[in-house]
Amino acid sequence: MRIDLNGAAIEVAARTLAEALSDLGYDGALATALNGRFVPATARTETPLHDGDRVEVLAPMQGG
Amino acid sequence: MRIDLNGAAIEVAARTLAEALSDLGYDGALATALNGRFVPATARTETPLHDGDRVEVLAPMQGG
Amino acid sequence: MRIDLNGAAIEVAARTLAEALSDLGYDGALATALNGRFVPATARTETPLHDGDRVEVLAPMQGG
Amino acid sequence: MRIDLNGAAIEVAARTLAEALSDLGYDGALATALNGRFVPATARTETPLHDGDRVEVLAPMQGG
Amino acid sequence: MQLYDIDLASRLLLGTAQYPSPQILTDAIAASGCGVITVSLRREIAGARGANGFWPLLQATGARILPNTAGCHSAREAITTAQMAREVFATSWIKLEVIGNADTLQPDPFALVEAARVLCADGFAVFPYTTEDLIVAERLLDAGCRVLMPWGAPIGSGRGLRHVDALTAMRGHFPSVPLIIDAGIGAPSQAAQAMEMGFDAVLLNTAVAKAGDPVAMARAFGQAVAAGRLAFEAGLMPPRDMAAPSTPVLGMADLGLGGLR
Amino acid sequence: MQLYDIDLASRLLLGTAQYPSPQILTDAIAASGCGVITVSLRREIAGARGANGFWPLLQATGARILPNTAGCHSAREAITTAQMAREVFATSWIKLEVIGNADTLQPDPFALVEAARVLCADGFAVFPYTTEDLIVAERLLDAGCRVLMPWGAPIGSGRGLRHVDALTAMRGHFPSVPLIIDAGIGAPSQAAQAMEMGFDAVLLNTAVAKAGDPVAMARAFGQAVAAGRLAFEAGLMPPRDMAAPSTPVLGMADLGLGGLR
Amino acid sequence: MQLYDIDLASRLLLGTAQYPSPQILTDAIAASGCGVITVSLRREIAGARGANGFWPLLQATGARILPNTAGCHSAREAITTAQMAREVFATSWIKLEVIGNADTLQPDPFALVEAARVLCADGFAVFPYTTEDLIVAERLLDAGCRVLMPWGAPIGSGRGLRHVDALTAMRGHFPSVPLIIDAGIGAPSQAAQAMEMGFDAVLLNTAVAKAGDPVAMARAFGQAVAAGRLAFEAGLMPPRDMAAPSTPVLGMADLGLGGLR
Amino acid sequence: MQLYDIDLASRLLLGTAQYPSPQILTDAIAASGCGVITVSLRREIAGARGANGFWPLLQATGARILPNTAGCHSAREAITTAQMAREVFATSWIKLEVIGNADTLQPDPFALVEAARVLCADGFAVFPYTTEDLIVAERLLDAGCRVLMPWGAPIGSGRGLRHVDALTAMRGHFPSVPLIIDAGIGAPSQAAQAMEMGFDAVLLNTAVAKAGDPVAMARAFGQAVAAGRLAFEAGLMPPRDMAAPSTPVLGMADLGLGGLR
Repeated sequence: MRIDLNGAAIEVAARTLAEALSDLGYDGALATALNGRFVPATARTETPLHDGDRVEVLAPMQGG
Repeated sequence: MRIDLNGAAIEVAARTLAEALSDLGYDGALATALNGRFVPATARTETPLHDGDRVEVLAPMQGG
Repeated sequence: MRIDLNGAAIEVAARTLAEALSDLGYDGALATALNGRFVPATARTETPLHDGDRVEVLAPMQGG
Repeated sequence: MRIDLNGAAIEVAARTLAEALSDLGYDGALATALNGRFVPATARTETPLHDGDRVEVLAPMQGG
Repeated sequence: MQLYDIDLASRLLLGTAQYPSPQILTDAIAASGCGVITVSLRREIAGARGANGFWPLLQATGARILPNTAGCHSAREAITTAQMAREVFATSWIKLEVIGNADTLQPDPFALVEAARVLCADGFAVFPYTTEDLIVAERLLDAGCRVLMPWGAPIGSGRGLRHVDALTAMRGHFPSVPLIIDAGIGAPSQAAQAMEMGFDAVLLNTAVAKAGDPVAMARAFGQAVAAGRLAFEAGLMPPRDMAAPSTPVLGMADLGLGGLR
Repeated sequence: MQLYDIDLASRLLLGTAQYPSPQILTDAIAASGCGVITVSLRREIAGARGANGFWPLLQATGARILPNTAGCHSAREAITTAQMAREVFATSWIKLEVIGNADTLQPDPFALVEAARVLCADGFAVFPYTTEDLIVAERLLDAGCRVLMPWGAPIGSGRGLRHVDALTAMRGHFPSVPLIIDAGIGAPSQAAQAMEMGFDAVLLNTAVAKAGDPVAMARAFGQAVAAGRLAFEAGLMPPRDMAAPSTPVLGMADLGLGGLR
Repeated sequence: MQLYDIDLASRLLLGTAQYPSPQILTDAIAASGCGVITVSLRREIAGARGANGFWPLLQATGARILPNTAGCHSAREAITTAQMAREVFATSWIKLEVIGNADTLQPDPFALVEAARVLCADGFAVFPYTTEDLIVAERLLDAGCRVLMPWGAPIGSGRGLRHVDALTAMRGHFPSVPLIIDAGIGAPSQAAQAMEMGFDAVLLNTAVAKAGDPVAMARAFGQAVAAGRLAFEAGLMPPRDMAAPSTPVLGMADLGLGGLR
Repeated sequence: MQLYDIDLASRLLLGTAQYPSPQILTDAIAASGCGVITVSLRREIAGARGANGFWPLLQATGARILPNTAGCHSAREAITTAQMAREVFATSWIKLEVIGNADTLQPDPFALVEAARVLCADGFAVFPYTTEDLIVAERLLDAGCRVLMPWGAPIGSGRGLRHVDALTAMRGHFPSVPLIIDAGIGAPSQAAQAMEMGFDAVLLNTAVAKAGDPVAMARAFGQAVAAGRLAFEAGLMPPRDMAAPSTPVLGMADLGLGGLR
């Protein structure tokens, strides 16, 4: 199915957010949001993905 | 009955706002409010007064 | 002889400042200085010129 | 004779500035002026006093 | 200048409070040439004549009336006051003042926007007294206001334009909204400055009423506002960091001691 | 206003340089209402007509002529230029400018005082362009000057009154000497401010000549100078740190939710 | 200084963006002596190492982490960003930034208060980036904020404290609320001024990161903040309008030409 | 920093007058880290010990002595005072102060230059207290001065740098002359600002002596002067008119309601 990952449309096979992250090779300090809502790390495995979902994967950055 | 007129408690016999104004000798350019709500001049005769009502009678004043 | 007129070296035959001005076609509202000193209009005819003299001829201008 | 010492008129017997200072019990870090002119310490013994002389005796002070 | 589709000849709006006498007040209004005057509502003692004597006096000036909600500290109070003013003064114009702080008399942006929304929906032509905050200004426009009145400085302080850069940004951000500097103006030069910055008008009171000679001061403000606007339209020279000779240097005489000799 | 025993109706003095055209210059002079215009002397090319055409034009304005010594960098040059100007312009008035620094065009206080002494002794009515330095000012008065012209900001910078506190001190220190703000004025509001501070007059050039519409700007300056003077005479309110309600609080309605009930 | 019950030795908070290199960043943090650094969240490219390399670097500094919601333009975005930051950075501290205008980067007071209410209720320790508006400040305190961060000037402008009088009023109005000047500080002297005014701390980034030598500038800011606080506690002399001799006049010599003779 | 070929570690010069006690004075000198202290001469009562007790105290501080001619109103007085000071304090250094106005305590440029010429010729190392006037400054350099001390504001006023633009021009005009801001500094932030502008040092007295805690304030000034110099050397960011995000916008999350769905 197609989802929007960090603003780019991609094709994923994963059924949950957790699967998608591991399929995509994400690891380390990350925070996730689905369709504009925060998804805690602990909830990723129970968070199903649907076609057209908007996923944000964020990591620590410099900030002012 | 006792009402609060412009911040001062007074005794009135009047049953309506209109009566109260005329009993008290008000005339000229005036605007009235009852318990914090505006009462148009046209509505004063149909506006009954109750014990403890808070009446404001305002007139034009200098302003900045 | 050679004199310096308003910053430019020129050859003049005139013997006095007054002659020089008329030879050069000056007229109208003018003020003159010779070698940095003011020469009144009335004194121009009695003001001899010498080789190397520095003559300024000034006229009214816009000013701030 | 009468001299003016630091703005006050006083009577002194001393003939020189040096004598006057010692008569008056001055010592320590001092600078002297006579009638508005500086008198070096080395010159005090040769500096005669005359009636009406104006003597300044100054010492170190706080300053900004 | 147009405010809520009304053409006005003068860009000065004048308050009517604190004058030494009614005569001086009316003379000052006339001398200022202003086309709009602000008024308010206050408690009327039964049978009193004072206020009802004051009102005809102002009507006689021919100036347009802009009632205010001065002293209101909540949206509710301001709304009711506006409704009462509309009836008494027979105008839908209202200077919306909702005070948020008793010391600075600064507006409460939250209550101000709330009251503006209600009043605009109710058909009022709202003149909101606000700060230079751009976001508050946008909310007021969203609420239906078609004029904004940013403060120059705290009411009655006479300190002029405290935040020139922020006001400049506000003017630039709302090029087509009538912006009136309200409050804080203490001297004609400050009123002229506001007009030179491109503000559409100036509203003031204390600086005239508390002047040594209020009538003369009113005239001075009228002239200064006109001068400032004229300068804005004429196009001011840009300030320069360095000096530049006004008198042309070209053709300067050499009167020094140099020369051929 | 009196300058060297001459009564002047306007407190604006206007420079004549840098205008787009002679017509605009004369129109600007008329629009400004100024009673004094400044001029200078420059080298005349033999047989030229330009300058001699310019001179009658200015004479026709009816304004009083104040020649300057613009561009002079020594007392000697300034003195000779003044003498030449007196003959050509047939006036003993001279705006004494002795430039000490080419970047800031600021006056050289030493050469200025020296030239002022010579010229005053020679019967000139000297208008010295100076700084806000009180001691230099006192020397100029000792030299015989009866008018002082402190700068507002560097010539042509249009930055207004840079050192308001020092200029305020100067005004206070010389209460009875005519003080004219010369140089640096860029906007009518700045001219009005100078007048409100009690200065006797303002002299400017670039701000008008370089305006988008010099004639309109000249009018604006005329109005602003008049407004500022009027305000000074009327007595300005003193600025306050705290806010103070212009609309009386006495008799405020209570439209809240309190009350007897 | 205590912020949300945490004792901090330094009154300087430092941003971590825009440094020439990670090494310079960590050196600057050390040189500044700051105890709090701000960070943010950004999109992570799958498999990237950059960011995850950056994070341990900051953890190693030992400074307390203050994540921000920089760039958020709505309460909703800011709230979600704060929740994500809390998980990643393992802290309930959040610098709440809700931008209302893209040009001035000024906060949206309405969205800011809304987001603050939600986040405070959710257990966050909110550090709101706000203006000097007292009423907005009161709403933020009502929402549960125990620290306020008024701007000095627009973010990254380096213009220092633009509205000194308004900030002074804010300090006076909230004597016991920790107030941190956030944004606009461009020079150590400006940071010292804020501290002298009694503000509790200063947060800055660009002035250090964009300095010619960021590490030296970080040290300078650390010293200036300490100096300003020390001066505030020591009690500054009040400014005087008139001059007053520092050297005592008493006992002045008379070296003039006067005297008995 | 080198002043008249003497290397100095600290860029702060401190006055010794007006302290609550000798102990506080010496503690303040130590806390400030200053390397130069100013002193003066006053009339000595015969047999008095006060002054002669004060002098060893200062000698013990190890700071270099800079005697002043405070209170002198003529070149003659200043010259004699300088000669007396040279003998007593055994130094050719002299802070040359010739007061021209009793209210503003501003220098008399004419007498100042005259005295400077005589003293420089007599072998003194002259530190002239002057204004920001460039031409006066040039005359002082011509007279032989190798250091200049422009005022920040009137002595003892504590108003900081009144004429920042003129002082900036002065710094730019004399890039290689040691310039020390003398007088008017009231707060460490102002001292830091002077150093950030590139001035070589700061001389102050009242701001420390009249502080609530002079010793702590002396320390604060020492830190602020060091911080300001460090910032000057590190290179300050240029102020910007517009805001610029410190946190990179690149990679911003989209947490709004948009998206594919």
